[in-house]
Amino acid sequence: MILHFLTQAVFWFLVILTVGSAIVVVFNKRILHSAFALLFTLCGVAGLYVFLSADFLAASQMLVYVGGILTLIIFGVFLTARMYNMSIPEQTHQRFLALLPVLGLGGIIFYVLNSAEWHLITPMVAPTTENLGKMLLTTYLVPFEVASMLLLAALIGAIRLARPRKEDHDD
Amino acid sequence: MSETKEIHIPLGPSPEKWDLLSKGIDPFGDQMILQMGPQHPATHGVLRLELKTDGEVVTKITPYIGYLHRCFEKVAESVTYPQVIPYTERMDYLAGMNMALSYVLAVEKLREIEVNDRVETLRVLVCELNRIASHCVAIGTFALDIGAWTPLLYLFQVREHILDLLEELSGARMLFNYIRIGGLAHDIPTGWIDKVREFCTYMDPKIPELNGLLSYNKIYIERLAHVGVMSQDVALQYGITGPNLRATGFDYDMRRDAPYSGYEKYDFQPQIGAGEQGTPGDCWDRYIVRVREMEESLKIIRQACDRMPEGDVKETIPKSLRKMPEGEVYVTTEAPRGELGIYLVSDGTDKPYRVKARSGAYCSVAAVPAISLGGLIADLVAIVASIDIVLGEVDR
Amino acid sequence: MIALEPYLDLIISVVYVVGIVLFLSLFALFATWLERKVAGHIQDRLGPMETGGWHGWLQPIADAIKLLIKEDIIPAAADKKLFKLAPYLVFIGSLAGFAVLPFAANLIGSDLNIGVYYVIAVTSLVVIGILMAGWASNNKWSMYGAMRSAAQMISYEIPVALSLLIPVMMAGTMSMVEIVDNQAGGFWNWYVFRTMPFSLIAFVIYFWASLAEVNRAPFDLPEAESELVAGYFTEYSGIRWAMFFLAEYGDMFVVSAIAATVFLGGWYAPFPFLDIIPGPIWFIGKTAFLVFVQMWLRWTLPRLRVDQLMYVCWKIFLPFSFANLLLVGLWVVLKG
Amino acid sequence: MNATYKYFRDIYLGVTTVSLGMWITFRHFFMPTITVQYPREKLIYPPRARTELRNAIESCNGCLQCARACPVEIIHIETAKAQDEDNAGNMPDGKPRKLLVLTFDVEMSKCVHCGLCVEVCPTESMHWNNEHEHVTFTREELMRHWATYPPEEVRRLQERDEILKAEKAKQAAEAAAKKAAAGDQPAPKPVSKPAADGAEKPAQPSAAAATPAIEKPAKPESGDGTDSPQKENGKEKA
Repeated sequence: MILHFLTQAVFWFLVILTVGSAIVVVFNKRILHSAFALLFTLCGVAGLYVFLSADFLAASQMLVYVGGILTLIIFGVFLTARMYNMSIPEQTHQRFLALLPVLGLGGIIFYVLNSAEWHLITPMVAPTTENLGKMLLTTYLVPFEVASMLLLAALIGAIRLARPRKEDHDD
Repeated sequence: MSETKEIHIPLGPSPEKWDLLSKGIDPFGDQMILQMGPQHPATHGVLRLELKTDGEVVTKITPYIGYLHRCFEKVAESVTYPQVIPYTERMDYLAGMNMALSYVLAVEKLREIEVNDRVETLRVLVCELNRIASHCVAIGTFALDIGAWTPLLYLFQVREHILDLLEELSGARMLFNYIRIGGLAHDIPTGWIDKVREFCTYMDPKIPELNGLLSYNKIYIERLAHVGVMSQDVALQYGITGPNLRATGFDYDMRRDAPYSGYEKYDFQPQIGAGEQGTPGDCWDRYIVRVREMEESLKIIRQACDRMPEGDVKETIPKSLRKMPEGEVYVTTEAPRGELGIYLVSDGTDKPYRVKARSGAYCSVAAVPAISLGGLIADLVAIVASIDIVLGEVDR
Repeated sequence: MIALEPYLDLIISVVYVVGIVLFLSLFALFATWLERKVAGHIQDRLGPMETGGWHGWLQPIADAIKLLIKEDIIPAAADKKLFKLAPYLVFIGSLAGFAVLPFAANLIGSDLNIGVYYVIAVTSLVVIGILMAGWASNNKWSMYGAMRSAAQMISYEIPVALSLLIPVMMAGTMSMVEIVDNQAGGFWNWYVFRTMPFSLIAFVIYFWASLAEVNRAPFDLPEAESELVAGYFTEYSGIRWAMFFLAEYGDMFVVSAIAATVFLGGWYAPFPFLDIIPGPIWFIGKTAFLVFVQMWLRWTLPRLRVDQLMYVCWKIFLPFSFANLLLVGLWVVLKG
Repeated sequence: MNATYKYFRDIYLGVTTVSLGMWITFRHFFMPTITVQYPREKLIYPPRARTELRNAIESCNGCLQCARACPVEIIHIETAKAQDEDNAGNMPDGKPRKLLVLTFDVEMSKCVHCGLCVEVCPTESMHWNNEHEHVTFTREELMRHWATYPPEEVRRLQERDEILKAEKAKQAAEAAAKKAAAGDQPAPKPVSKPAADGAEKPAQPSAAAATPAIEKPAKPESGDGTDSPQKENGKEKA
């Protein structure tokens, strides 16, 4: 009973953390606070993955999104010029016009959520890594490699662009 | 030099720039103004460097000095000739003997006092001991700025040894007031020369140990080689003297080229930098020149111990310095941080009319912008440490 | 009366978490004392000797009390929310690592089957915390420290991960307990000594890269005192500063403990007949030794420069790690 | 090829030199420490150590040489001529005391420990006490008073000195007017010369103090004895 309650409590805590910090991300006027609030959103999502017994995915979420992408975003914000008094425009123009796509999108999402067939599976506490590894290197080898190549190309391209154009004297 | 033409920003952004800032325009572009000092751990006291940085790359440096200004030159005009000596030692407080020697030689030249051989030998002995002590601090704090703590403590042990010796001789550990006009304050205590010899044998293995721990450490070499290269031209333009000049490969040492206090009687070799690990005149050269100078000083100390002649150290101390001959003299000596010149004008009274000190460290500070532009902040720290300034001597 | 049975796990977890926090604090206290003693004796000094009688063993307690009652200064221009949050984030990141450290076969927070991966993942929190601290202080030196730290930790995560992959490959699992179990029976079975010299190289690379991960000398650029005053915690004081300090020593323990786990046989004794000594003692002993080596290095070596730090990471550690990984992979495959 | 060589050589040097450094520090780990546990163990100072100034007032002849040698001017001395009624006694060398040392104050907080005062002292009454722990809670405590006269006595003797001096000046003026004092002068000269020389400085403040004679008795009420030397200092500087 208590265990169930605790589980529920942790779940709702994660949900509130995720959604709450996501709201902060959207509505906060200081861009850096938004970036840091994203941290809690990502952590909350990772926690939700744990609830789905996707431990590898949760750790990857932390490693890739928190350790990589969020750091990149924060760096980006830091390096933005005119950080002194950067403010996001506060006034909202054309609220009614904006409401239309929002409602439309919300409706579509709601419809999809409602019409989808949700399978309630019992969480199985089994290692996911073995299956993941096997699938990545057998069934999904080609997409995996293509994605890797794409990222590598992007990486090299970024370095090429960022590199100063002066001649290198050594190495 | 080109950096003197740049607009000078005294304290942070100017009012116009604040205006721009308040409008959301960044007047500095990608550059940032950084105040390094006067309370920064690596500015060796109270040097203030105003940096303009692009990321970590330093694009402009303005040194500000004067935080330790104690009006030495003005005070010297209002006290009598012997009373100036304690003040001279407060210029470069790490090498008080060398500071006092320069002043005392100037007064002796003015007064035409010839000191005897024992006085000269003892003066050389204490000055070289003090030079080792001073270089110990220089190298130790240099290592500290590069991030190595331990060599500092090892070198302080050596320095402590020297200070013990000098305390026994003069009664004080830093501000000795030992060298006097026309002589010395005391003769040596019994057995002191043996203690100096003991120190020499104690010191001998310390330098190889330092070399193993620090000098040839790969990280240390990487941090210092090719960094802050001071060419001979720059050094001569800025009037750099002492180890910093010798590190550029310029073979010049007052002790050999314009001997004073009987330095011509000693056999030693001024050490010059040769760019062993990088470019001649880089930080590593400035470092190793000091290490090797310690060895040379040790040689001089040994010779001085061996030849210590008999004599009375107070024999030529004038009874009264009330009446000084009128005139002016200029005497320079080789202090651990470069040439220390004392220009003395006398109007015949018991107080100097004017005392001007020309110190090596002052010129070295001036050269910092010329040799460290375009480097990283970490390089700047290394450079400031490598030119080995004592703000007491810079500001006076 | 409700039966305690179903909640046993829960109670154990809570007790364990409390125990870990206590352990971390105690270890940090001990480590500060050890650090000063190591520094002292390396430099021919004694270190703290007064507080508490024998070799000043109460000195860390005195320091802790001092830090607790110190004024908590928040700079006027600081971003107050982030400034207050950052130390906790860093501390949590450090604490989270403890969850998978196997002190003994059954003394482990959670024997995740992705143990090694998990540790690498949670260190990201520390990066964000440090960036937050550096930004929120509104101090240029803090900012430099934070930027350096983030760049350094992200870069060095790669050699760390690649080096940790080698024992993982050899064991065929990422679970800490199973990795240790594979090393049972004498020190010649430890992964650091199997497949010589590859695993030894992996161990060395891991150890050095982990120094960079926890911002220790010779990679202590983020808090390089002579350059950046105190890096990202320049503006912190009192208990918030103590949190950073705790986190730093906690991190030191975590990285050393991982090295002890995956390379040095975890809780197993070097000789089977020494197994009568309990596992946690071996584990903590090995970890403490590695922590000692970290301190020893700190008081010996100068600091690298930023570009050299990156050079070492990308041009030395990374190629060697890759080559190592490839060769060990071949070895594992050939062995079947 | 060269770059490859350099790459591996750098790694090799890095490993070896770091190991060498580690070995050196490891050796130091087992060397005896040099720490002196200060409050319990103390270093022995060499006999010449310049520690804290002391003045053996019984052997001080009030010649003011130390005050003149001091480069920071922290020694403040006031003297009065000894008269028969004082029973001043003898100096340690057996000669009768000629000057009463009314105040002998040293501002130890300003002392630069140069030792010039000790060197010039003819009677060796200025000396170093071979103790360096002169720590106090207030700056006033660092003001060392060695003269033993109570303030009223000091004032009395000063006034008496003024009167005597005035009389003497009158006599000298008369004698000079008579132009017959050739035989009289050489005898007091060696004594009066340094006294007169030194008296120039303290004489001015005391002369100034003598005129507002009503003001002075009020002072001990406002502050204790430690105040008065500072006020006199202020006057001397002014």
